[in-house]
Formats: sequence, structure tokens, C-alpha cells
Amino acid sequence: MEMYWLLGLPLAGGITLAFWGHRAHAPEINAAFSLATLIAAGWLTAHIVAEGPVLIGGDGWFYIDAFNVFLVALTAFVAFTTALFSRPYMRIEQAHGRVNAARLRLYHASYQLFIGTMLLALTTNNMGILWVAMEAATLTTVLLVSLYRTPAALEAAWKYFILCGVGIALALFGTILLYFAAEQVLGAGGGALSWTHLNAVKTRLEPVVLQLAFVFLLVGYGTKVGLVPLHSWLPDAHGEGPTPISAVLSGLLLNVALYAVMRSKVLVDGALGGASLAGALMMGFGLLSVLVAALLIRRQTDVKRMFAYSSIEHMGLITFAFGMGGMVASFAALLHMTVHSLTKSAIFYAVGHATQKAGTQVMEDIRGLIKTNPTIGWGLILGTIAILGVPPFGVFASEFLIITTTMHQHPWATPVLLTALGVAFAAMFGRVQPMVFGETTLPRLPHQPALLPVFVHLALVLMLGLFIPGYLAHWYRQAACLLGG
Amino acid sequence: MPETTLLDWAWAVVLYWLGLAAASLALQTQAGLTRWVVFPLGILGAAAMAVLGALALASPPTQFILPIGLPELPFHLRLDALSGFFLILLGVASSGVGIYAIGYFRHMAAGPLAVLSLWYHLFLAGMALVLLADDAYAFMVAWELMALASYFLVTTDHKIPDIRRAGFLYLLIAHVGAVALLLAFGVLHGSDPARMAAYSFDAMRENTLNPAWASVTFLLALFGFGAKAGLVPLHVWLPEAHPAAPSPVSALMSGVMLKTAIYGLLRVSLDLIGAPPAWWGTVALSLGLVTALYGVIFAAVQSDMKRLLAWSSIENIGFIIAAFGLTLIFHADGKGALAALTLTALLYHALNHALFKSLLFVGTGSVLHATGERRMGRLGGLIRFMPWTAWLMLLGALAIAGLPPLNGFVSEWLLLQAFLLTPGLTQPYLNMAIPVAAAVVVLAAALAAYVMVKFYGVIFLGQPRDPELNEAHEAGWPERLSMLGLAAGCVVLGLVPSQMIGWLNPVVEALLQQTLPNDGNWLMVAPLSAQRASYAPLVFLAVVSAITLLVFFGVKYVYHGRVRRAAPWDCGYPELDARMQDSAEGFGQPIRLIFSAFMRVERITPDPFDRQPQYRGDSRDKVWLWLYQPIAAAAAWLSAQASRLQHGRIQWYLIYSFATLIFLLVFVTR
Amino acid sequence: MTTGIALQIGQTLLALVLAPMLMGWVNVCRAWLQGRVAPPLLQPYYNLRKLFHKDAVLAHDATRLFRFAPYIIFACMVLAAGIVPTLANDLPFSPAADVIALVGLFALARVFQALAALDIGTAFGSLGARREMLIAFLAEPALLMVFFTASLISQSTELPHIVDRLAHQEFALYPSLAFAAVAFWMVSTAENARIPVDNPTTHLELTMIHEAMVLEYSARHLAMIEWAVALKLFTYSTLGIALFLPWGIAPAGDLNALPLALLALALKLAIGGAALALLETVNAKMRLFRAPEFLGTAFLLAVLGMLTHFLLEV
Amino acid sequence: MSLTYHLQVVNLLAALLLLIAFAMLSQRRIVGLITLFAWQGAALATSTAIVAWSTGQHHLYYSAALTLGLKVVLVPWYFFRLIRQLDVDREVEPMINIPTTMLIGIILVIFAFNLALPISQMAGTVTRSTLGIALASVLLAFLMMITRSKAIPQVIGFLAMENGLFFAATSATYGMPLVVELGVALDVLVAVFVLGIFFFHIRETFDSMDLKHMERLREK
Repeated sequence: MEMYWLLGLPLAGGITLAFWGHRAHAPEINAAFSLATLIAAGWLTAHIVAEGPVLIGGDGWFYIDAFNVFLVALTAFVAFTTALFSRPYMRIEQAHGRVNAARLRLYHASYQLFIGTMLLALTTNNMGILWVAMEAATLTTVLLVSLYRTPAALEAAWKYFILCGVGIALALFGTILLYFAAEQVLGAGGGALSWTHLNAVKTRLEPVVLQLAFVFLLVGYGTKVGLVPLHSWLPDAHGEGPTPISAVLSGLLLNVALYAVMRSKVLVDGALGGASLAGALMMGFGLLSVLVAALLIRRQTDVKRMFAYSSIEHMGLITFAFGMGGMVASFAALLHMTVHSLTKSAIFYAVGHATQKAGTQVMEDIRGLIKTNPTIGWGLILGTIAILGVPPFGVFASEFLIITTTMHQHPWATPVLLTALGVAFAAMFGRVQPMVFGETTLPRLPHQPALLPVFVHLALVLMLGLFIPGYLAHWYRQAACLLGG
Repeated sequence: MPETTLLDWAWAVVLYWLGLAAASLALQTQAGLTRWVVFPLGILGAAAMAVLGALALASPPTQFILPIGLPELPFHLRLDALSGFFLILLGVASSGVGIYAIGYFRHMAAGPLAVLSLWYHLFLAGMALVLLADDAYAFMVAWELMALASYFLVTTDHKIPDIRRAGFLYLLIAHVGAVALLLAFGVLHGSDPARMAAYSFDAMRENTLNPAWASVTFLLALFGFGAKAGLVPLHVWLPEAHPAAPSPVSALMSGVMLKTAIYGLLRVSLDLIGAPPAWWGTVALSLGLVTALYGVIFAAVQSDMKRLLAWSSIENIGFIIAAFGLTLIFHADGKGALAALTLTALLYHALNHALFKSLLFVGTGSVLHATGERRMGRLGGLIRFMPWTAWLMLLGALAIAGLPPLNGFVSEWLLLQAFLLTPGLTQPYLNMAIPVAAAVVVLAAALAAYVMVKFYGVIFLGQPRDPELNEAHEAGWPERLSMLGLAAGCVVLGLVPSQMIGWLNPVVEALLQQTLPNDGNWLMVAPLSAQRASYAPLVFLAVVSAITLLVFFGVKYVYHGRVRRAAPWDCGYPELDARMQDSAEGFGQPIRLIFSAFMRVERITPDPFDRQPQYRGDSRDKVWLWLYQPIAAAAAWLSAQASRLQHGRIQWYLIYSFATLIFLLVFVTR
Repeated sequence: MTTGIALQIGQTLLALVLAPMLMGWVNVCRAWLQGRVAPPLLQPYYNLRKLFHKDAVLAHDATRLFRFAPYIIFACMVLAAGIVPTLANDLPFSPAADVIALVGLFALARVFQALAALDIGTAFGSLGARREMLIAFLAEPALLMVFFTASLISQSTELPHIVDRLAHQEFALYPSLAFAAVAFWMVSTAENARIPVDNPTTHLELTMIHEAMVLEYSARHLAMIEWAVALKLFTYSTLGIALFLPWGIAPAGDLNALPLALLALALKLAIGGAALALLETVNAKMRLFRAPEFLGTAFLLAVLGMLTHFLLEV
Repeated sequence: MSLTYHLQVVNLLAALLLLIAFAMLSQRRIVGLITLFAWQGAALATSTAIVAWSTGQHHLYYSAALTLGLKVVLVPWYFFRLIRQLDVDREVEPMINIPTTMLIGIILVIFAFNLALPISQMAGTVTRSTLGIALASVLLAFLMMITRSKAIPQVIGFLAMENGLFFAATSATYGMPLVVELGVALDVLVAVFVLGIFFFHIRETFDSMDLKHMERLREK
């Protein structure tokens, strides 16, 4: 039941806001729908906590297990906080005349739909529907990326659309191959694409086909995860879109795409009988992403682009950890997914207000935030420190596990990881520090910034660094087992 | 319900400090409350910590597990003799510095003061937690909390670009070091690395690594802790960060934080890994000597007083690390008693340095407040305007210069005894090389005396080099009180070595299963045997002071005490001018000439016909040139290469995807 | 024990008395060697007396540090003189400080000297202080190596034990000590501000080291310093004797050997003083920055001595 | 016996598909490109219908109808209208060296066939060998997207890719579950719609559909 609420609410919200999205209180409606979705998600979560993995819907259209339940909760939560943040943010944007009523309507409507598609992708049990939802997620965001209609925004959106479109198309081919392989075992019909069925028979699936299928799926969904060298769209899209969208893209969409990859990885591993082909591929992509992203962070002048690259870096780290497999690594990867999306979205909130203050995203022109808006300044620097993996924040917890595990599973990889982390630290902190500290020329903000989400997120991340609640740890462990622990 | 152990109390103090941090955040508007309530309460905590540490020396190790941390790897805490000793160090130094802070932050606005007090108490809590942590995760968390808090303390005055740069450099190197430690722990896991529980120190103690991995661990740990301690060539942050921080913070960082690195070294190499081979000791010894010499040479050519002290901290850390290396050598060679002697010297020096370096740093803080000047070239003659500060600083300076009968001398004396007793090592090379190493130690010590004469003479003696110095005012009473306390500590530690060695014995025994035989009595310390060597500071002091007074009054009595005041004679040169005295650069000139190979000297010297003659001399650290700039350049080059990937044409991006796809397809179907 | 105390005090007083005379003796010898008419042997005492009678003149803003330094320096030298066995070997004070502590004692005196020199703030004062500290840090490592070599044989840094080992047990020749002795000689010229490192009789301020530091002193303060200088020379001489030719020093508890010991001491000091004068006559003072080479050589010799010990004597 | 006959037709259509793909690769005029695209859609629809008829997989009729409606009627019509509005009609695209492109295309086809060979061995469907062709046309479309420097041709390439995918889905696996089919179709529809909006934005911002205006976002 709550399942339908979970998916229906964003849809309803999208439709409502498609008509009312330009009204004065549209942001509140937006937040209200997100809140309702969050409640539905909480309801579902409670349900799962009570009963464990469930198949929902006619012939098992939806499947909720330990792996996606926390992602659902996370997605709904971040979606809600982002809605809260976007309330004043978009008001100020409108005041600055960067968006007009029509675009605001578009923004609000597609925001809700976007959340809906992500929730669909997370909850569906059907690999085909998963694909559809991923594609829909692209389509709903592409116009948001180009919301400001600036040449740069258009260019970013175009690249986003084409690259992700192509990637997704390849993923579809992978899905077809998957279906093709499943059909041999399960026979034609809907069952052949439902993940639970596939998971049940995964050992009997044809390895050769699954290998190819996985390649297509990895390249396809990997494009959306932003794995180097498929990442090219990501910094542009994050840099040019409105900040709330950057926040949800970084914080949520990448997770969902990675989720899709992992679902397929489980099947492939089963088919290949534990042969670690998929793992090896993911480790390769992960390392490459971490390294290249870290190096590219050093070149950034635009604050949002910089944090976009940091997202690539962290996604690479997670992919690497998943690729390594094993209980601890998978646990760490899941934890890292959580803390990364919390931290990164928090950072984007702070950055959003900072850029609004400065009227630019160029870092040289943002100085001494701590003078006029201490809260923004502290939010930004604490968030940066957290994302850079400094304890006691949660990001460190996962990096601790990942690095220690790497050290005794693949010692050769540690130098690469550490070089990357070191370079990223030097580059990012060296750029953020002068933004926060020092003298300033920036004016105060006309509206009161919404910084509650920033500190709520950071508080959660801090908590996860020091204490992981039992049921969460329990999910992580279950999911880790599921993902080949 | 088990009875509360010392550890419980120590943990309670940590929580109490965290609470104070939170409280100071709540007191954003009342500067008075923060200064007169929060800081004193913090001092109480520090004192309690010192007491707990002292009690812990005698009692058996206690440990417990907190319900926080990672699942399967909750925070383990442990309080044993070693932690106890460093807790004493932390408690004593931080209570002294805390008293000072009350007065020092007199003029600070409420908001910044609240933030400062927040980080200050987090800093204390972090350091205490480092000493208590008993698993890799808790240790790393505490370690980085310490680094983070100190970073924010360093950048308190973030308006100044140099300070921001210093803070950045500090945090960066601290982070790199932390990563090395992380790796060290990654190698140093328990028997079953697939489980998180393998990263508790107990598991590490039980697990014995094969020599290769053990060495890797040791080197990583040396790197990581060396980065925090300021081991050459990882020292570059220290001369930047210490001057940047407010003086009490510099005192804490230099006096206590550097010691946590020493604690870590001892803990990892002697407790967790165990059975260190001799060559580790050789590595540590040589690095330590290089560091000591390097630090003192650069200290001698500094012209900024806090920077000078920072370099002298590097020197002292060098001493300690050298002692550490010698300990390992003796330990590996089965010379238990000698190892015990060296370790005692190490711990003793750590405590001494905590005291006199804190004293000197807070003293410079008072000078800074009184004159607003850090460049020694603008100071001078302050002994006439701030006698308290000056005379107490004199004690500190004599102590750090390693002069009897103060504490600095005792530890150096013990260390030298250890060096002199090396003959009998099974390794002939070490036999012959180590005495020469002793000579290096002596050279560094003598240079330290040079540095301190320069430091004290240029700041406090002579003529004021600047007219407005005549308005310099004496420090307030909290400052004086704290300096008095620290100076008293220096004197006492100098006078009762025998008792101190007795107190240190449990620590030594815990690490080496061997105590230092002291053949002396309450008056006289005689390590190993009175036949070999002995030193009785009390007699020493008694005789010297007795003779001084005797002669003083004797001369007065036999002849007369008449004194005429006149202008300085100065060989008859009529107009004496403050600018004729040696400037700081001038005093450093011989060192610069002799050791020019170590440094890159940049000088602007006037030619005889200049209307306004300008002189500027600056001696830079060559490590920047040789190590750090190349690394930075390499990173820049790499990222420039990487950024060519991202050059805007969507066709190229499509080609990337295409190539990846094809490559992978070929890869899997090969 | 009482005899011990008595010996201790007697010996210290002896040092106090003899020190200026040794100074005088060196000057006499030097005058002879230079073909001048020698000053009376007791000239230093006359100087001291004169100085004690004069009124002390202090610069206006000379601080207490400046006034107390001479007494502290003097006290340090007295203690040093008390620690080194000159006549007899059992001295209650000697456990108070071994050779290393002795070096510390000299360093203490030196630092006070330098600080006092900086106090008035004259150009020459700071110049002298700087040079003094420079020479010191160059000399100390070499000095320690010397002590190290000497202590290798007796496995002790306690002077009485060293003397005991060398003088009162079976006689042996130690080549290592030969090297050490030369090194010790070089170091002690530097430490005592003698030619070739410094010229105690110069009147040219720019070349001064030790003298430049005491320019501002007068009357009794100057007297204390002069006496301390004499004591230092005396202590170094007796130290050299104790380390390298201790024969004649009375063993513990043997009072009958004392007269002989006194004789031996006088003889050794006379010869030593003459030799010092000779060397100071044939050598010229070297430039300041040649001093590192000079003392470096001393260090090298000391190390050589140590190595020879490891090679030949173990 | 009749199966083989149908099979031959499907194979023929598959070959046609591939041929059109090559033709598109070498086509300069945008109008021509759209026509070719429409023809490809037609071929696809026919083959789907035949497969449906021959194997009695009825939901494939829907899918065929969808293809016909979308790819043969709607999209081309929309594009023609679009280029009339944007009047990029006579924009002739400077292609980079057609022979090389062709050569690469051939190599791709060989590669695709080899890749598909082991798979089609195990396919239980009558029309298994077409999988290789489907893959080939996908890769060719990809290549086309790479070589094109104008917006509309690139999108057509994208849609041609979808054609290849559909062909794979229908011919090799008798089509996906209908829901998925519908979803995919919906996505394509939305995609085209979104693209339409895009073209206008691009046009009014850069007053040209040339992609070389869109190379500003890069790392310096």
C-alpha cells in the first residue's frame, strides 16, 4: 500500500505543480509533497524493518530488500531537505530574475517527477522498468540543467542528454541480452526480467551472454554513475544547473545508477560462478575515476564543478569498494553511499547560498564567507572537511574500512588511492579555505538562507562517524551479504 | 556494577571537556563568562587529568569498550602506565597554559573567543583521547580531531594570508601523516583481517607480523608520527604554524601535541609490533640526529621569536627521536638496562620540553602583547620594563639550553650517559658510529645554548631598539602566575632527578619489562652504578649559590659595596645607539657562514653610497626546494595532462564511451 | 669523611690561591721567551687587590643580571675547581658532577658571561658574546669526544675513578690517550681564550673575544671575572693532568702521599705553564673563521683516539 | 518450411536495416537522413510484424504498431516540421572523410558479427542470426553520432541506435514484456519532444545548430 503512496505522491506532486508551480506558495507545496513522500518512505521502511524483504504488487512488480530500502529512505530524505533548501534559493533566483514563472513551474514539476523516477528505479523488481525509470530520470532533469537558458547551461544540458542517452541505450542493449539469457531458462514472458526470478536462477544463466550483458550495463549505467572516462557530462551538468538540482544529481541520481549496476553485478557474479570479472572491471573503473577526478579537482576555478569532480571521485571509491567485494568492503561502500550523498548535498546547499551571495561561482570572487554569514561559512568548511574524509565525520569511517581492506586484499591499489586522496585534499581544501576565511567584500543575503538542512545533514554524517544504529548496520550487513559478501 | 576505575574517570574528564566545548559555543555573547568560568573549569579538568595519570603510573592497565564507533569495532579505551605518563604531561602543561590563556585572551571579542574556546577544549579532549584510544579507529578519530581542532586554533586570526597559508600547510601535512598511520594500522591488523574487530590494539598485540610487513608498518608509523612531530623533512609546517597560532595554542601544540606523536611511536613500535630489529633504531637515530641539528641551525638564524622557538621544538623532537632510536638499538641488542636508561631519558626530556617550551611560548605571548612585535630586530631591553616575564623566561631559556641545575640538563645528561655506554653492543659499526652521534647531540646542545643566548639577549637585554618599547607593560597576573608555575616545574624537575626516575620506572617497565637501576640516593642520581657516573643537582645548586652569596657579601664586608653609575664606557665611543647592537640577523651570522650549505640565503645588502641603506637577510629551508616544490610541480603536471581529457567536444566524449565499450567487449571475449 | 671534607676544602682553597699564580707564571715565561723584562710572578694578585679597592662603575641601565653575573661565574669556577682531583682522590663533592656535568658547569658560566655582555647593549659586548658562543659550540663536541675516549678505558665518567684506574692500577700505555691529549690541549686553548684562538693581552677591540665581553666591567666585578678566568685555566690544567698524567695524585685515604702529590702538581703546572707560554709565543692568533677548522681538527683527533681505542685496546 | 521462408524475409529485412545504417553513415543532407531514418523504421516495423505473425507472439503486433507510429510517421514528420521552422533545411553537413568512416563501419560490422556468433548459437529463436546485425546497426549508429557535428543528425543517430535496439529486442528475443516496450516507447516519445524544445533553445541561443558552438565548457 505505502508503495503506491511512495510512487504516487511525487507523480501527483509533479502534475499539481505543473499547473501551480509558478504560484507564490509553490515552493511550500513542493516541500509538502516531498515531506509526504518522506513519510511514505518512512512507513515503507518501518514495514520492511518489521517484516524483512518483501515482494509487492500483482506479480511482484516491486521488490524491497535491505539493499534498496535504505536507499529509498535516503532518497526521500534528501529530496525533502533539498526541497526545503530550494524554497529560499529559488525565491532569490526569481528575485535576481534568473528564472521566470514558466521555468519555475517546469522546475517544480520536474523536480517531483525526478524524485518519482528515482524511487521507481529503486523499488522496481523489473530490470526493464529499472531501465525505463533511469531514462526517465535523465529526461526529467535535462530541462532542469538548462533551466537558466544560458549558452553554457544549454551546452551542459545537451551533453548530458546525448551522453546519458547513448549510455542508457547501451544499458538497454545489456538488458535485452539479459532477457535473452533469462529467456533460455525461464521462458518468455514478464518473469524473465524480474530480478527476483533472475536472482533465483542466476547460476544457470548463460555466462557468455551475461558477460556481454554486464559490459553493456556497466558502460550504460556507468555513464550515469559518472565513471571515468564516461563522466564527461557530469561536471558540466552539475556546474550549470540550478544548485538544488546539482545537489540531488550528486546526492541521489549517482547512487541510483550505481544501484542499477550493482543489481546486475549480483546476477553476473552468480552466472560466472564467483569469477570476479565484474569485480575486476569495477575496480578498474573505480581506481581510474578516483585518480582522474582528484587530478582534475586541482584545475577547477568554479566551485560547483569542483564539487562535481569530488562526486566522481567518491563514486569511483564506492565502485572500487564494491568491486573488491567481501563483507567489509561492501559494508563500507554502502556506508559511503549514504554519507556521501548526505555530505555532498549539504555542501551544495552551502555552496548555493555562497554563490548567490557572491553572484558568481568563480572561487576567486568568493571570499571571507565567515565574516558576513558565519553559518554558511562554517557549513561550507565543515562539509568540505567531512567530504575530504577527516574524522570524526562518517566519510572517514567508510574510507577507513575501504583503505584497510584494500591494504590486505590489494596492497598494490593503495598507493593510487592515497595519491588521489592526498591530491584531492590539497586541491579542495586549498580552494575552500580562502573562500571561507579572510577578509570579505560580499554583501548580506536578501533572504534568510535555509541552512538547517546543511547542519542536519552534517550532524547525521557526524553521528554515522561515531555511531551506526543497529538496524542500519544490520541492513548494511544483509545487503553486503547479498552483494556477494 | 563494577567499581569505577581510573579509566572511567579519565573518560569522564574527556566528556567534561567536550561539554565545556559545547558550553562555550552556547556562551557566544559573554566573553567574561568564557574567560572566567569555562577556561578555569577546563584547567580543573587538566589538573584532574594529571592526577589520574600519576595514579595510573602505579596501577595495572584498565580498559573498557564504549558503545560508540563502528559496529564490530566499538571504541576501545585503555589506560596504562605509558598513557598515564603522557596524561601527566598533558595535564600539567595544559593547566599551566590554561591559566595563561585566561589573561591572554583579555582583549578578544566574545564571538571569536567562544569559537576559540570550543576548539581549545576539543583540542584537549582530542589529545587525551589519543592517549586513551585502544583501537585503530578510535585512535585515528582522536588523532584527526586533535589535528582539526588545532588547525582551527592556528587559523584563529585568519584575516592574515600568511596564517591561512600556514594553517593549510599544517592540515595538509597532518592529513598526509594520518593517511600513513591509517596504512600502518591497515598492515598491523589482527590475525583475521577480514573482520573489523581485527583492528583493536589487543588483536594487534596478539598478532605477530612477518618481519617484512612489520618493517613496513614501522616505516609507515615513523612517517606518520614524524609528520606530526616535525621530523625532517616533514617539519616544514612547524615553523609556519607555531608562529601563526595564538601563543597559548603554540605552547600547547609545541609542548603537548608533538609529544602525542612520540607516544604513538612508542606505542606502535614497542607495544603493538614488538621485537623491533636494530636497524629500525638506526634509522630513527640518524633521522633524529639530522632533525636535531637541522632544527637548531635554523633556529639560530631566525629573526622572528616564535619561529625561532618553533625550530627549537624541531630540535628537541630530534633529540627525543634519537633517544627513541637508541632505545630500539639497545632493546634489540638485549641490553635491557641501557634501553631502560635511554627510554627514561626520552620520557624525561619529553616532560621537560613540555614545560620549558610552554613557558617560553607563553612568554613570547606576553612580549607580543606588551609590544605588538614578533620580530626580534625591533625588541630589546625588555628586562627593564617587564622584569617578571624576563626573569622567568631566563629560567626557561637556561633550562632549554641544557644548563645545570635545571631540568633540560638532566635529560641531556642521561641521554649522553646512554651514548657513552654504547661500547659492548654486539655490532662493531654501531659501536664506533654511535659515539660520533653523541658528538652530534652535544653539538646540537651547544648550539641550543647559542640560540638561547641570542633569543634572550636580543629580546630582553641591551637597549630597546624601538622607542615605543619604553611603554611596554608587564604581563597581567594570570600570565605571571602561569609562567611562575611552569618555571617552578623546570626547576623542580631539574633538582629531583632521582625521584623522577623512580616515577618513570613503571612506564619503562611496561614497555621494556626492565627498570632502570638507580645506584644513587635521594640526593644523587647514578644510573646503572655510582662507579660509572653520578650527578647531584641539589649539591650543585647549594654549592654554587652558597659561594655566590658568600663571595658577594664577603667582598662587600672586606672591602666596600660602593657603586658609581655612569654612561656606558664602550671603549670611549661617545654616542652609543641602540642600533649598534647585534640585530637578530647579526647574531645568527656566524651560523649562517658555517652552515651555509644547509640553507638558501637571500640577502639585500646596502652599498656604501645608499641614501637609505636597506638590509634584509633571509635564510630559507632547502627542503622546500628539493622536496616539496618538485612534488607540487609533478601534481600540477599530471593534472594538466588529465585536464586534456575534458576539452569540450562532445564528439570526443562519445569516442571515449565508444572506445571504452569496444575495449571492454574485446576484453571480456578475449 | 671528615678528612674528605677537609681535603675537599683545602684543595678548593689551594686552587683559589694557586690559580692567579699560574696565570702569573705563564706571563713570566712568555715575557722571558719574548726577551722582555718579566713582571713579578705575583702581579695578578696585585691587580686583584687594586681592583677590589676601586669603586665599581656601572652603566646607568645595567641590570641585576649584569651585577650578579661575575659572582655566579666565579662560583661556577670554584665548584669546578673543587670537583677536579688535584692533590687527593677522594672528594665528597666529586659525585655531584662527573665530566659531563663539568662541561655543563663551564657552559653555565659562559652563558652568564655572554648574557652579561649583552646587557649594556654596546656593539663590542654583543660582538664578544656572539664569538664566545660560537667558539663554545665548536669546542664542546671535541671536548666531549676527549672525555669519551678517556672514559672508555675506565668505563666511567667520574674523574676520581678515571684517575684511580689510570694512576693506581697496573701501568699501561694508551695510544688513544695520546690523541685525546693533543685534542684536549687544542680545545682548552679555545675554551680559555688563549692564542691561537683568542689573544688575552690584545687591546684591539675588533679582534677580541673574551675581552670584548668584559669591557664594561670594573673594580670588584672585573676582579671576580679575572679570578674566574684564572681559576678556569687552573681547572683545565688540573683536568688535563687528571686525565692524561695523573701519576702522583694521592689515592683515597692515603694522607702520607699528599706532600708528594703537592710537589708533583707544582711540577706539572710549572711545565704546563711554560709549554703554554712557548706555544703562545711561536703561534699567532688566527682569524676567527679559521677557528672551526682548528677545533674540527681537535674533534677529528679525539675521534681518532676513540677509534684507536676500539682497534688496539679492546 | 514456411518458417524458413519467413526467416529469409526477416533476414532480408535485417540486411536492409544494415544497409540503411550504412547509407545514413554516408548521408550529407539532413532531409535525406530523416528519410532514411523513416525507411529504417519501416523495415523494423515490418520485420517485427512478420516475427509476430510467424511466431504468434501477439504483443509484438503492438510493438510493431508502436514502431510504425513513432518512428515512421511521428518522428520524421516532427523532424521535417522542425527543420522547416528552424530552416536548417539546406544545411549540408561537412562530413569527415566518408571512405574512412565506411571502413571503420565495415570493421565494426565484422566485430559485431563475431561478438554475436557464440550467442546466436544458443538462441532458441528462429531469427537468432539477426542479433549480430542488430548489434552492428547499434554500433554504426554510435559511429554516426560521433562523426556528426550538427545537432539534428546526432539525434537521428541516437534514434537509429534505438532502432537497432528494438530490432535486437524483437528479432532476437521476440520482444520484451509489453510493459517494458511501452515504457521504452514512452521514453523515446518524451525524448524526441524534449529534443524538440532543445533545438529551439539552441537555435535561439547560438542561431545555428552547429555543435562547434558548444565547446565552451572545458578544462583550461
